[in-house]
Amino acid sequence: MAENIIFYGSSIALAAIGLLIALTRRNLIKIIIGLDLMETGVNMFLISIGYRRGGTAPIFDIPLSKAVDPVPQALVLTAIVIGVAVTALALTFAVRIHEKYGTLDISKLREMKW
Amino acid sequence: MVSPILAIVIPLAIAFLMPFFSALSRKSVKWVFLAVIAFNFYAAIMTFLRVLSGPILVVTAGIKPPFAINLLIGPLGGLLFLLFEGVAFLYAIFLLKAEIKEPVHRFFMLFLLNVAGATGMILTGDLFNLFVFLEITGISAYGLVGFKRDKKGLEGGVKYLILGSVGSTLFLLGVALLYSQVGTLNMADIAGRIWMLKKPTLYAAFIMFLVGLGVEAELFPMNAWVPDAYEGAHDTVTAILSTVLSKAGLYALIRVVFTVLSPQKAFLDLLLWAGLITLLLAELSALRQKNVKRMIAYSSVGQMGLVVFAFGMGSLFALQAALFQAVNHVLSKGVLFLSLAIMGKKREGLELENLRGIGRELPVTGLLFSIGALSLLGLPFLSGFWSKISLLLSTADLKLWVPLGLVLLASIIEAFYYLRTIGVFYTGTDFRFRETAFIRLLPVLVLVFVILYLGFRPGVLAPYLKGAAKELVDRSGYIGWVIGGLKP
Amino acid sequence: MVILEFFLVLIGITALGLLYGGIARKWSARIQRRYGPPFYQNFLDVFKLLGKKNTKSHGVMFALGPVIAFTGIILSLFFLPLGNSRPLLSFEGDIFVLFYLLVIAPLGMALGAGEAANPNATIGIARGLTLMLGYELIFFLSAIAVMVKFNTASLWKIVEIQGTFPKWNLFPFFLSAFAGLIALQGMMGEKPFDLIVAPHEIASGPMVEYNGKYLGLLQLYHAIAIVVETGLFVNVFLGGGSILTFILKTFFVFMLAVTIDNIMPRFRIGQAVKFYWKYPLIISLLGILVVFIWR
Amino acid sequence: MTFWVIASYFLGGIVAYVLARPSRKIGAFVALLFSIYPLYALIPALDGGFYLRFTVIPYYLHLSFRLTLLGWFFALIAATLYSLSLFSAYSEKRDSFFLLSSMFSAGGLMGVFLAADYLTLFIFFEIMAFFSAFTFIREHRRSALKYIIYSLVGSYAFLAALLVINRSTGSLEITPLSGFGGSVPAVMSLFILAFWVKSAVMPFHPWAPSAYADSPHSYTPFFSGALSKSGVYGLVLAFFYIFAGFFKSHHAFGYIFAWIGALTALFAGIYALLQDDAKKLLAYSSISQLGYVAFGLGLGTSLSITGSLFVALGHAVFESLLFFVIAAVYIRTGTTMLTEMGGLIKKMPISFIALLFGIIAAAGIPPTVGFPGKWMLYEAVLEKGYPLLAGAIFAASITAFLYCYRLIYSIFLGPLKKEFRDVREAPFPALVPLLLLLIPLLFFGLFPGYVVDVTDSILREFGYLGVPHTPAKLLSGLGTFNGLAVGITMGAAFVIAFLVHAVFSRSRKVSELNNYTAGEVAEGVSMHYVADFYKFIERELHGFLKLRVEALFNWIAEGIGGLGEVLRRVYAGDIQAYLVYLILFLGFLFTLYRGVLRW
Repeated sequence: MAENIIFYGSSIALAAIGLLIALTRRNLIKIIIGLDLMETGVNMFLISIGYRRGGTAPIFDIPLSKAVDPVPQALVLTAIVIGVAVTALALTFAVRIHEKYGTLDISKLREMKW
Repeated sequence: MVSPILAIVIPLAIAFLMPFFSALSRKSVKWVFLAVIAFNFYAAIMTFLRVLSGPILVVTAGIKPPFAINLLIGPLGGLLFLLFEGVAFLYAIFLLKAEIKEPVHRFFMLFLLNVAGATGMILTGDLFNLFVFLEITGISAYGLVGFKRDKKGLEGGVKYLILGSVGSTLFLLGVALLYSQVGTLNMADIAGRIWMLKKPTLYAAFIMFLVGLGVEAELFPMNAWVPDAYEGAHDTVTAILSTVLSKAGLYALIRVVFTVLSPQKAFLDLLLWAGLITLLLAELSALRQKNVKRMIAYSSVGQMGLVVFAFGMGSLFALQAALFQAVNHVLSKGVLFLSLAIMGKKREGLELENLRGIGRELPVTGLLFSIGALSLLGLPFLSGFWSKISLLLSTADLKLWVPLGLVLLASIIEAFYYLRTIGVFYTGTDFRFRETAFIRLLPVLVLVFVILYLGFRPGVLAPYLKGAAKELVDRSGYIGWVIGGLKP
Repeated sequence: MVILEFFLVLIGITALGLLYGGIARKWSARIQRRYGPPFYQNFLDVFKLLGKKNTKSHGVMFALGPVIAFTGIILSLFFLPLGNSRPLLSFEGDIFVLFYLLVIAPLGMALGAGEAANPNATIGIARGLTLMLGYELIFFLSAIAVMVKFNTASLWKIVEIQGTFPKWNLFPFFLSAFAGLIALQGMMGEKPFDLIVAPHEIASGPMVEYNGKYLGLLQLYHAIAIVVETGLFVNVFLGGGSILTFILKTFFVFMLAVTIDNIMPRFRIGQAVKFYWKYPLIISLLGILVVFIWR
Repeated sequence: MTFWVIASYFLGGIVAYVLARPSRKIGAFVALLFSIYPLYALIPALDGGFYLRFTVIPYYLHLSFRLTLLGWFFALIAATLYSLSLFSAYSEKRDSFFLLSSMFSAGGLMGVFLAADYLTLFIFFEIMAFFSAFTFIREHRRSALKYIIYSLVGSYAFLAALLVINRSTGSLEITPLSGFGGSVPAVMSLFILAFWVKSAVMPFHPWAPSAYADSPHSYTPFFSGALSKSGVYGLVLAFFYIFAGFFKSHHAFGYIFAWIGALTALFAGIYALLQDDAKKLLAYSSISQLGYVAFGLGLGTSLSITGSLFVALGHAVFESLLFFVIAAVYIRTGTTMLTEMGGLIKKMPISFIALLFGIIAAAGIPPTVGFPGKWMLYEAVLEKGYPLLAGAIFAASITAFLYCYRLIYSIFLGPLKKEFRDVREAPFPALVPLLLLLIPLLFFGLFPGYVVDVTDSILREFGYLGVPHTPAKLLSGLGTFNGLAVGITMGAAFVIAFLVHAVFSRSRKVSELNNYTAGEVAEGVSMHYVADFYKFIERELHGFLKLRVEALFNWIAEGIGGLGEVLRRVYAGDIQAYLVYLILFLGFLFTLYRGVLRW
């Protein structure tokens, strides 16, 4: 497992960067990008869990010990699809918000508070 | 005999066929929608009845768990299943006459997705599957909140979306953490191998789950989206968010903490205090709130806090009380939001001053709203009283005197603002009687009937609550159902 | 026989009261270096008033007021032991009963006076009631010192226990007695506490509208009230004795009050109440303290 | 039977509600029928209490009822007053919802008196509080909310006590607590808070004046006369039954409570003087009377407890009589402000007579029902040798004379206002309670012994000795009081006085304005001395009057509201702020578990 630490670290870092973007940028599009990055980071993390040094693709005709863990890969495929859906919806929101508010500045969206 | 899996599959399938139905006949959409929800309700009833004799295991792809995704419906799942589908069915009836912004079929599509997702969340026995359903529920809910496409709706939707997706990402991270050590995603399987987990991983996973699911379960401080989204959303959407969605999130959290991760004292204490702080903060925020819908939204948050607090106590009795409180919350909040929706049609804006005298104008709706509110704040012989009293009894059993005092304080605050609202509803005399259509009142009437019925016979619920609470406490039993010899 | 005795007491005390009043008028006149009316003037006044043909009434309650006042004072009289020779009804009610019975008479007068729409009357009543907050409390506190010491609330027993001259309560309870005397001054409406009547300000207050036989009845009431009020003080502080000594003692207490009346100016109502809540209150509390130390 | 005593009100409430929608008369009549049944069932039930336990709720909780003598005593008072209040309500043309809520509150009250376990007590206490507030929440939201919040604070404190007791003893049945595990003073304080609030003993009284003033005029007699008795009931139960062991062994507690009661009686009396609203005046008077009750309970001798119960009964009779008169006057004049009335004696003589007897009783003058209780309290405090306490309650009773006179003078005496020239006597149904209440008012004053018979049996249940008495005469170690003797003598004296009055020449009746005011009364000049009646007292006491405990409670309430106002800024509306909370919470959790999370 220890050999994967670099993968773990980088994927978590990527997620953190994404979160940081979502926190600091005011533009809705950028926030969406940040969220995407975060998701990608977590997906990378999932992949790296299943990674084995020197492993090959998990196809049935090779011994199982040689293959990487197939489950995370399946999960990530699903997660990516979901991510796409979220991003698409978010972008729709962005478009609509731009129509209504004339801006994408998220700090302007404070009609409702307290 | 209906397989519970159909309650997920059919709404999902029909949801994507909605444009097709719409093209066929625009009017047919809402009837198709109603039919699907009615089917779900039917499935829920059948499942609930079957669960009485023993839990149901549904295996997909013909492979035995833990190697394939399975559904497992125990007493807890059966109870929530029935509750969700029942409430959704009532909402569907309510929606028959509601004004919905075009395109209507998309609204119903999202609604179906939402119901399917929430159903999936409570039925599934697989952690990643749970994530998928969480996302389905979430995405459809974001869409529903923003569906009005006015400023408030969009604002609420986008806030919900951003927090929600961060939350579910964190949840996924938690799932990944667990998987990295246990190598399985089946909840029962993980629960059986929880000893394999190193302590740091266990705690880290708990943190991720708490924060990730806390967004849906409306725990402070992840619940900030709630008032905004509730206020911005369509009335019925608010109702389903407050009743079904929040309970689904709560279910996920509780399931993960109690069954999957084993209820450590540290976790429970955290739940307890998080729930308590959520309760107090929400009630305090609601106190000076002028917008009634937002006020009820805060109250909803507070009630969720109360339920989480009760779960955090962790005793069998407390869990029963918590579940009972959750059931009552569903009933009351359904009544409140639906009757508020009816009132909203008669007046402009849901500010408190605008609703002056509405109870005289809509006497039945006003009465129903009042009963819902009174049940929530624990008037005896309404079901809310029994859940609150049993909750307090279990608090006292554990000698948690300080939390007990705080819960009572919160109850007083809650009583104040609800009674103020009711008082305003009945202020003034010169109002004409203009009651709304019966079909819109029917769902509220049914809910109030249940409240009253449970108020006089709370005992009918007791065995189910007990079974559900036992399911949560008895982890090995749950593992045994899935891994052991339970025949699918 | 008993009824006859009651009648005798009633008539006798009424006459006594009228006599006291007449003597007091004479006494006041002499202090003020006037000649003054004859000592039997009050009898003449009452007979003249009762016999008047042209009496005006303002309504039922106006007419009933003096009647109730007279009733009340007769009632109180019967519950007051006259020295330790005549218990009358004193065994049927103790000092607390008497305190409350004493209120009936002023209340009746106040009710009657209220029906006449004369603000002077009502102001007088308001003052009188306010003054009650002062003197009643003081008198009660000074009496309760005795009651606590003797462990009885029965006026008759108090009279009996203290016995005759040197064993008067006046000496051991001199603080309480002093406070009681100040209270008595207010109770009888003598200066400096004559705010209720205050002829120069509110035209004799509650009595302003009364005339003819009503005024006559009120005069009778006043006559008995003099004896009952002084008699209460005498019974509590000045020991027992025959009915004759009782009369003498009440006379001296009354003359003392009249003398003070003649040499005092009048308080404003606020001052009067405040006064009572200050020095007499402290004195009576000290009196109670003495009892507790003594025990 | 007990079940039906209670259920009759709830059933009747619903039936009356339904029937009153088409016809008010039928609704009120049906409500009356349903409210008379409990009376009918209760009166013969005097001999022998019983215990009834039936499980309405097939859950782990159940309701149980029993009829104790104490409960019977109060339940009878309450049932009577409620039936009477319906007459007045009928005249007032109250609507169906009023019937429903007032019936439910009466049922709740019955439940309180007949409950056999704490939970039942709590449940019915809540019902009573809520539904009594509902009778006026529509017209007077503020005071109703104030009332309900005070009640809830009390009843939740009671709930907490109930939970502690349940936790320690494992039973919810109302029994004396012996060998109790928890801290008795704390539990007892929590326990009595609800009843303290409900009986409006200071410092928990601020809800009462506004609630009494704003509740429907026909409901206030019941509200003040009977609902407040639930507080007295609870206090009696707490002091002499449940916590009797503690109470007997800790004299200081009783002494302090007696002082609280005495000061309540005094201060409330002073506040009552200064009110311009008749109902507020009576509200403070009611608080003052309950101060006497609390005082007697605090003293804790059999004489004082009897006195307290007697005052409670007396208060129920005369205070509700007074409120009924106000209701009757309000029906005709449309106001309860003292400054707006006057001279009504000529128009409403029956009401006047009722009010006259009412104030005589309220001032505690014998031979009315107001006196024997007070007399016993004086004797008791003297027996105990607490002269200062005696002085305090005596001062309180002087204030009673003051406000009583003001009440009757302002409404019925003085010049008649022009706008009331055509006022008639109140309608007959509104007079029914007045006339009926005069009977106990005089009867129990003349024959206090009949009440003491009952209180003696109650005291014996609690292990106290009775008070020696005959039907008319009460005896204490210190003195005697013979109600009948006072009554007969008074009658005789009245005959004498009246004869003196009657023998002499008849008087001529003139207008009340034809008086000694130096000539004509100018048009539009009021000769009614009503506003600032006791201005001098107000002037002398203004420093003291500024100290208001209500300000403290309001400050707390404002503080909680302000806290909410500040805290809800957390929901700032800014999504990035929300994200920051989430991150901070994550960070907090990681720091919380930093010890465990070391890889």
